Amino acid sequence: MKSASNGSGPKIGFYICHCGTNIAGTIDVEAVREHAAKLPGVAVSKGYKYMCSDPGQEMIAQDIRAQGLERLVVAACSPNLHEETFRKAAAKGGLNPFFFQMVNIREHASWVHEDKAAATQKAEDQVRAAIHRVRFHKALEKKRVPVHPDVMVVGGGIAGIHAALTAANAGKKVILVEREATIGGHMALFDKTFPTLDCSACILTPKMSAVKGHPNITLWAYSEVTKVEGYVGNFKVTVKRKPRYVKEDLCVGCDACIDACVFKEAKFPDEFNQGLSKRKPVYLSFPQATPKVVTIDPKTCIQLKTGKCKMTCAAACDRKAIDFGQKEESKEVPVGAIILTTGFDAFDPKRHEYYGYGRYPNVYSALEVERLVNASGPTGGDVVLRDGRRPEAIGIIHCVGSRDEHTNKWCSRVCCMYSLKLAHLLKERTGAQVYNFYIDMRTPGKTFEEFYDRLLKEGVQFVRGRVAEVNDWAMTREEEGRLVIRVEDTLAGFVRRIPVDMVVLSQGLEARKDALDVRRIFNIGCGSDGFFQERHPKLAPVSTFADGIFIAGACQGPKDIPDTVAQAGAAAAEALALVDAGHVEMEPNTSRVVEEECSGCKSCVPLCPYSAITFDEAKKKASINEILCKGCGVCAAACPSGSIRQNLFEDDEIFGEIEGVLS
Amino acid sequence: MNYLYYPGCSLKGTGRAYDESLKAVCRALGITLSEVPDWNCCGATAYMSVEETRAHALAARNLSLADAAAADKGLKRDIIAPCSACYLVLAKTLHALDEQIETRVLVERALKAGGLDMPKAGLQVRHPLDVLVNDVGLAAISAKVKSPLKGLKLAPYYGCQLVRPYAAFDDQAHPVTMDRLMAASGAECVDFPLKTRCCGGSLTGTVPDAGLRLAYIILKEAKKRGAHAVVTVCPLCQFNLDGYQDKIAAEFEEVAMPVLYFTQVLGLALGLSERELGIQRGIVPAEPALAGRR
Amino acid sequence: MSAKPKVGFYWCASCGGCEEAVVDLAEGVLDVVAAVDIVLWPVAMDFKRSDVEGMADKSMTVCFINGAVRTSEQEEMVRMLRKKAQFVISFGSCANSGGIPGLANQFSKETILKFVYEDCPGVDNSARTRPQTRMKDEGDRSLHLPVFRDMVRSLDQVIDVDYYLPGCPPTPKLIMGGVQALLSGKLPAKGTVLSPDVALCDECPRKDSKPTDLALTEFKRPHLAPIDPEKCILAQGFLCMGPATRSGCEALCVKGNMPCSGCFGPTSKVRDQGAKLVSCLAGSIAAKETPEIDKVLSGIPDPVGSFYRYGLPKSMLKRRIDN
Amino acid sequence: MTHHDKKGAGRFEPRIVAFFCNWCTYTAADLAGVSRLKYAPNTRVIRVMCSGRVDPQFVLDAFSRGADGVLLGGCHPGDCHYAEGNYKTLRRMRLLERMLKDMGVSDGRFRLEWISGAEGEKVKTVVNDMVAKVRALGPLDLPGKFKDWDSELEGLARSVHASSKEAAHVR
Repeated sequence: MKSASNGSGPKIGFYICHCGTNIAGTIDVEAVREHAAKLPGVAVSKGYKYMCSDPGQEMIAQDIRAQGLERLVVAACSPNLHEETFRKAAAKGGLNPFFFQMVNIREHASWVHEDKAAATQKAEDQVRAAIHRVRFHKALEKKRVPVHPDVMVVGGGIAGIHAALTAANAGKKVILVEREATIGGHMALFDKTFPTLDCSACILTPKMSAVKGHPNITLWAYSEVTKVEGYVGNFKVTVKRKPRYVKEDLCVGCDACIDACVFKEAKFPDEFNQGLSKRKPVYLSFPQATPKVVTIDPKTCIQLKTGKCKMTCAAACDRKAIDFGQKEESKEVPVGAIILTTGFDAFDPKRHEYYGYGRYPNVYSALEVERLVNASGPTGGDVVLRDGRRPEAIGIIHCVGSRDEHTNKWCSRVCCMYSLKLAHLLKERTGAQVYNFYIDMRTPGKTFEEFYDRLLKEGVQFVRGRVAEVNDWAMTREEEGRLVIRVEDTLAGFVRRIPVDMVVLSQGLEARKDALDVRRIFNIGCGSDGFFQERHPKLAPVSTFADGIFIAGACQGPKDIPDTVAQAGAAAAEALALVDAGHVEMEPNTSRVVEEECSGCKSCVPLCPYSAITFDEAKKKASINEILCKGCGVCAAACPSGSIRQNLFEDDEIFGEIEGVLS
Repeated sequence: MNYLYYPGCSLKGTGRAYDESLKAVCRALGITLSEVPDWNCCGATAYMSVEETRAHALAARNLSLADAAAADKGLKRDIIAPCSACYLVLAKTLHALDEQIETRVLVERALKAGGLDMPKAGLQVRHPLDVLVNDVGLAAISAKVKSPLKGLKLAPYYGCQLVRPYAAFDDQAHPVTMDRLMAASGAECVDFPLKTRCCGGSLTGTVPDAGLRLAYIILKEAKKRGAHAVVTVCPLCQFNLDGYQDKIAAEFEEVAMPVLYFTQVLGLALGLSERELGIQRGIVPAEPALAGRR
Repeated sequence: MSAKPKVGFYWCASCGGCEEAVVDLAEGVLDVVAAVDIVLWPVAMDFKRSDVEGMADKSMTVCFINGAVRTSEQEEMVRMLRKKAQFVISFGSCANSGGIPGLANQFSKETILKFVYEDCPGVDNSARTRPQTRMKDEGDRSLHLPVFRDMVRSLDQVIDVDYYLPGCPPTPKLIMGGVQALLSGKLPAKGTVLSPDVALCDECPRKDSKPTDLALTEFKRPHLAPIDPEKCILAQGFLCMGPATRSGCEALCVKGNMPCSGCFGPTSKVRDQGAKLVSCLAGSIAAKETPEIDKVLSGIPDPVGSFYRYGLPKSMLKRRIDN
Repeated sequence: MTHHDKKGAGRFEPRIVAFFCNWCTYTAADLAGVSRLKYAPNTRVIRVMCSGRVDPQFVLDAFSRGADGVLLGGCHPGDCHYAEGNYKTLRRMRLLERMLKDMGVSDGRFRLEWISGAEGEKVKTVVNDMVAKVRALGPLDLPGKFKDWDSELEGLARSVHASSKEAAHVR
């Protein structure tokens, strides 16, 4: 398999991966190998079934040593997957890891083309480009930069709580930032959790108080991240702390101010109870709110709106905690790693007009029902409809805003199970006839199917079919005054009209409405579904394309509590691995100014988004701070005299690639 | 604002009141309609299921003429088709020409034989409801309302073809555009779950038992919900619901429910006369329901 | 025969300014003349083609050739001179990269001839006569005219060149520098441009007045607005090619309160001066949205003429492609 | 790279050099691969960290070396991994496009597209669309044109060469 080096310049080793049949099935790997063997400078040209395997890497390392290879080119999968692997193989053989270039012939060729000849041609062209380019490579070193040991967690739902506690228990200082007045997230709304039916509050609230009491955790609730600067290991995060108009360190959440509020009756929709009850302008979201500090809502408080209130609340506070003069604060903190656990938004069922949510009072969203069946909810767990009646028949409609071309295409993963849970609770509380309308039952978790089986035995009705509409048009006497669910029962094979008193819409999960803004702040990506994009769906599920920023929970995609907690643990472990290492190695693709060539024209200076380029007034030349440079290369492209070089992307290297690909 | 206008056969016959009221409303709102010269039958609902390609060619002739007229007179390339059947058929042909290469080739050949060009990309078929709400805008219309129809309760009835299958400007199952337009006219729309249910279509002619029953269901429900009149966007719906009420009375019960075009209601609110709007053409007289509401 | 080095000067498609530049050496020219034998200088002395043909190969020490190559005569002469000379110095912008004549590469040969002999206002040629390469008069004598080639070429696109003297024209200082290097035998690497390999801003007297962030909102043209004689010209919104142009002229134009128009060509690290100017200038404007960007850029009415004023034949595309 | 006509009587297969930014478009192309989308095999991808690294010289060089089209893919405006590198790309490329037009390179041979890391599907549609459009324009073949243009020099090169025994410097 060896061919003599046929040309001057550095000795190049070329390797092509078959990737089983992933590459070899579409690309004639032998032809590519032969083509490469004939190119100038190529001393070794070999193929192997799995280049990334140990034997594959070992082969490279041995060849480097035995043949004195000076450059390495591997044609395999995406460099985003295995560039690091082969750099290490090069280093193992004693070669500077940056004397290496990777060619992507799997994601960019064998997987996307069917015409074998054309795919092979493409592979040969791209291989030639890399071989041309690699000759210009220079030996480089990764810089080591110390890492700040603190960790920030953004989002205080169950994912954020678990991640924060895990990192804090490992001895790290953690800052937990939560947008709402209290941590707890969606889980705090639930009565029971599927499939074990354990009480949500019973398992969540101890963790919430553990956060509050943990010496290593700083909890910033009612706060939002507004800016993230820096880079892996050395972020500088700006957090906006919204005014609660209550001094957090003085308030004990005693409710005296709430009782004393000039509004004798609660008048404003209570967000925590999904608007099913009312609250006052000064409020505590729920009894276990953490931190247990009241909040004054500036939109409804008379004093904050008009400045003309008797301020009975302030008078009632013996700790003098109420402070109407409180201002928004901005804090800047350095951290080494960031974990994003910002959760999800429930699908707004108003978007499905034909289910009548918002038009018919007895059509409920699932989140409303979670509060309605909750012992600490607006009715104390008593299922009373908006019109005061108790339901005798209840229809639960699955997949509202899920698996739907018009809204969200994905399965929201949790709705089947929470619908079963709600069916169980509603039947238990009301004795009503409960129908579940489903497209497919998806119960693939531990003991989930058993729970479904239990519901079937409990006498809950299951109708397979996507509900066409819900309306109040009665065709028979039985339907008078009720809601009618019209559905094609696909198992029975006919269209049914089922009159019920209450409809529950099992809303799907979607990305937060501001996910796009948030991801810009953190410089990570979103998938086409709007959820945060993980670095790799299988191998890096909690990492992102921004090093040092991790994601966990439903902000990455719909998932249930067990999966969320598992991911949060994983994200915490990744963050710990990063900060515990004490330093990070930076990709050396930074730019530099060749001083003697620089005319000092300053064209590059304003282009750098990281202010890494400064103009040295003494030398009258530009200079680049390597630590601040993130390696985009925009300055190198702009330098009108060609005096800026970007490592790994030098002009000669790219021109070499262009020449190679077209020669 | 100027648009191409494709009236179709109904508006020249049974639906004359729709033609009169639409033109009157457009005049009042400063919209110019230029009738497509030498237009022909759209093919209606039946032809497409009998001979699809020829039906497309038939409809494409209208599109071609419209496009040529637009180019000639420098008009906006939007065709207003008030009849739901015309609207759907023309839109379907536009889609077919865009998406089905075989149809495109055959239709192009047919047009060429007739000395016509293919309609160019960007030509649109629009329903007047869409144009009024989305181009003119509710705010502009509200500003021109002279006599709001206070206390007039309407059952908004959209029929089937306006929003299905394309749903170009409203929800397929629960459209609301007309509800909003009627609200802008000062009238009140009752919650009407049957707004897209079948009016009987051509069954009133072919299988009268079935057709009349379907029309009756709609009328009865409108009455039950307290509507003074049904308001519609389609000449066939209007005809079925309005024209057979004597038979419905004989077969089921007396409903006495006037059936108006949305353009007539809007015209009244804009201060136009009943005569201009063809109110008198209704078989079930609408005048009693309208009396004192302006 | 003296042992003094033999020197030749020749011109192709050029304005004659380069010849003037030699004369501009002033007293310096006497030193040169004293040090060398001028064996060819058609602009100043009477030399015939046959004189060149008669020279032995490599008998000339050095030949300075200015002007771009457009006609067959120019091509033939430079090919011959290449053989007769040990060193060929490409002299001035036109020889180096096509210069102003090179802008003709934006048009086809037919377009040019048609304009010059038919369409140009002031031409009276109702017979549409065009010059022919060969004709006979009544006396049966034949007259040859050179062929007008399809495009303009730089000297090094026709023959091998040893060194380049940049500029339109090269400055006396640079010429003297080049001559002295040759006479002293202290020669740089072949292919070197005999001028500092750093951009003009380096020696620009207004360098300090250039702000770090230009954030230009418009481009102005020098004949339409006054230029502040103190401040960086680019910062005032006038197209100045200084950042992408090799230095060595000592900022002559800037000192005359005119922007640099790029005659020295790019530095050695740049392969296409125009492309680099596009990259650098576009980076200096403030706009972010396409319409705004286009509005600012509309202040550059002729990008090709501006960015390739002296170098279209040497650009990567070489001439307008009609595809 | 084999030339388009190497396949014999087959249709013209354009050669498109694609500069993809690592964070968005390159990742999107990876995603297209993972999703096994199928698209035209005519692009040759050159990876850069940011579309802002793409020097207009690269685009011209690609054309001059035989590309029939050049595609530049970056992150959507506002989404650049490097804050705003793509705005710089946009400005440069607007000016470059004008210059290309003046130089007679047809519209459609150079294309700038914003393709986010999630838009694997867009890689497919953009590549297919561009290949179809460039195919319709036909080959650009600058290396071939350069050769044709220089054919007018062959006569004198030969005759002057022949006039001497010694011709070391003549091209």
